[in-house]
Amino acid sequence: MNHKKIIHLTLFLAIIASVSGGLLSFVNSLTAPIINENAIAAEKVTLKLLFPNTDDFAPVTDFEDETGSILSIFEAKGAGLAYKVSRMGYANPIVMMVGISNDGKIVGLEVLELADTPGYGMKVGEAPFIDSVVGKSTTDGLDLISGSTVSSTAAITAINAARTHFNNFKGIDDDGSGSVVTPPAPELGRTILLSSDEATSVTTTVTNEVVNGDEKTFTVESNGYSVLEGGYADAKPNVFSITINTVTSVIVAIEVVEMNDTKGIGDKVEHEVFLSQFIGLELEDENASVDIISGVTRTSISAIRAVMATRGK
Amino acid sequence: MQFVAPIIFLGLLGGLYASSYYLNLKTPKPEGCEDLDVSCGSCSISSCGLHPSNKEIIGEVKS
Amino acid sequence: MELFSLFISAIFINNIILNRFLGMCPFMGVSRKTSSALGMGGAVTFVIFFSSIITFGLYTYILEPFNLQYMDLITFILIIASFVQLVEMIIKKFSPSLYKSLGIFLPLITTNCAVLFVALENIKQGFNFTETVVYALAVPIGFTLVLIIFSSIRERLDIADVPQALKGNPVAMIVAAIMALAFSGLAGLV
Amino acid sequence: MSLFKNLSNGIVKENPVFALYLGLCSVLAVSNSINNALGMSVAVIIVLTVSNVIIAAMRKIIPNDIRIPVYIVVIATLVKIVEMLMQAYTPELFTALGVFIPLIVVNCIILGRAEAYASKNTVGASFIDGIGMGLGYTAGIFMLAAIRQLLATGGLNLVNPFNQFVFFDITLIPSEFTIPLFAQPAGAFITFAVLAALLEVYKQSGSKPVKKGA
Repeated sequence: MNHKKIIHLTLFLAIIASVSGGLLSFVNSLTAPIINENAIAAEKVTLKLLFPNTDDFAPVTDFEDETGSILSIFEAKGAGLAYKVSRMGYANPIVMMVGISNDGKIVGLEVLELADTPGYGMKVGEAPFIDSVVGKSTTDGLDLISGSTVSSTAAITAINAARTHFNNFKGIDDDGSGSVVTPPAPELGRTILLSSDEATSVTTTVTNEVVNGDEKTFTVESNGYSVLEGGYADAKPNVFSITINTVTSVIVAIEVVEMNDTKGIGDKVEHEVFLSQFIGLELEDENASVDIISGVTRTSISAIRAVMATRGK
Repeated sequence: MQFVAPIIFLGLLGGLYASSYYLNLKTPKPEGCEDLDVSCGSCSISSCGLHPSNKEIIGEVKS
Repeated sequence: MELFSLFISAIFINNIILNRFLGMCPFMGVSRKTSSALGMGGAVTFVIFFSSIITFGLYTYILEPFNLQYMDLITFILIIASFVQLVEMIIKKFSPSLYKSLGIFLPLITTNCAVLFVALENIKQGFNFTETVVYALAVPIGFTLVLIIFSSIRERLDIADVPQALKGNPVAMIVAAIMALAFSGLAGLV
Repeated sequence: MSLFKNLSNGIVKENPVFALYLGLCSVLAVSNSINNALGMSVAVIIVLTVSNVIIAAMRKIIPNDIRIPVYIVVIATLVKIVEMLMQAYTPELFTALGVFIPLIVVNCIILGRAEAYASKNTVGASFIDGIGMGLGYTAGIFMLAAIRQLLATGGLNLVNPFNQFVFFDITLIPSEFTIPLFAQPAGAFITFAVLAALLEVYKQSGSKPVKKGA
């Protein structure tokens, strides 16, 4: 293998390649601006929806985003920033455009691509969710949609990615409360009479009583889902702390001390939308009733049993 | 200038490809593998190294 | 979780041959015998895996910082081709047995659509490094899987009495159609 | 050989798609609508003819040992230029064709013709051959796309990629009789198999090679 030949060949192709490199960069310098304009023109329709009274938009090219959800950023001159964000939803990626005004308010949310399970995932594209986001500041909490947690978490993570960038970009310090995702209010389902046998049939033990004035606070252990249904070896009952006014036998307060049922489902009982129903109910009243959380029957009933265990004590 | 970077970069890559192609062409096949038949049918991708039309360059290697 | 679903979907759901039609050229040509199909699969897996890593690194550390994204196509082609040539040379020099099983397929892979596709797709999808590695492993596995199944069917086809006009490639296409139907049934997997 | 014979030969007898099984990757994938098919064909014809001309012009100086690398570099450059132009001037078509434009580089037709024809013939002949093969590719992919789109969506439409002007949009089959399978991969394989078989029957029947596609 003579070396002269190799050098000749290598040089030959090197020259051809560099000529093609020059040609490519030349053509690129011609077409790049047009492609850029196309990119903005395509987005312009959505950008105009977010910032109706601005028509001067410029792409922001270099930005840091470790979540990888920000596809592109456009600056609406004098009005704010628009983020094209995308996250993997339940089945397909969700692509949205979030508009944030200069004073840190979300002015608009346009869903560009959404193909998740109809009825659940699609809620992200419907008005209630969008209205719950629009108007919020860049540090407020955002509410998930109960029932389509996967898609709405994806949507909210994408929106938060845009907001975190906006905050660093504008130097707003986010005290972290914003990115806390508040759990959604659970939907209430069947109504159950406190005195119904369903509520009183299972043994519930009062483990502690504290008296102060005419109020008594009971600590009650009541078997929930994991003991009755789950049947795991180490299943433990849920522990509630219930305060009753002994004179009027009206429930003054109720609180979950220890939740041992399945995470994500059982702990919905801790939501004040469910617990608040007990306050003011009169233990002896035959038709006092409470709506249990749909899909969380066993744990809700364990709360009712705990309350009924304090009767007559 | 923005034209210089691609020219140098591609020149290097082109040279790398040419030299590796040539070197590979000239390394003889291990003995006993000369007449390996890949049993790929009469496909007409003439750019593929195994195509009959390219057989004669590889043949040179034996010299 | 996302990595796993990416892995499964690249193998079964958008399988590179049956769903994206890539790698058809070797698919029609090589799959006469299962042994050669296996060899081809192994070679493609090796090439796609390493060339994806090299092209990903090159794109992120050279093309992007110097704003040369428009040079992606020619750079990838040259890198993949040089890589295949170097690998073939090394295999020729050092391991005849490996050459017998894998090396002979390498000339075919340089101009294979699948290899370039994976390199371009890693950039287009904006994968990070781990996703690139997972994708670059899953796609060739899908390729090899379909190739092996196809070659075992094709061995029987040669002895079956196929109408004159359909002999050879047309009937292979029909087999591929049936396999595509079967694979599309897996769509709801992930 | 008369130029006409060469041209018709490229379209019928040696149709790159159905006879030589070249360029299958793009043909099957892009043949879901005639717009995409024609867009792809124009891109392939441009790249094919220009690369044939360049390679034919340089055939004397290209060292024989590195023929294929030179072809690959030339074709890759041309494809990227066509891709950039399409991205700038026909964005919709560009997004529709997606990854299959860069994949023209590894399209077996272009590299094959460069290797088999352009490197041995004059520039003029290579140009004609490029057109012939390109039209063969167009005939192949157009037929496939027409059948698939017709069966899958029941209608055909042609849109000018530059200004979205709709040439025609006809529906021949009422929508409840359409077979969506033909939009999916399995349909593409079946249609291709049937057309390839028909070409086989036609060739074996030995009749005069009347130009079929035109």
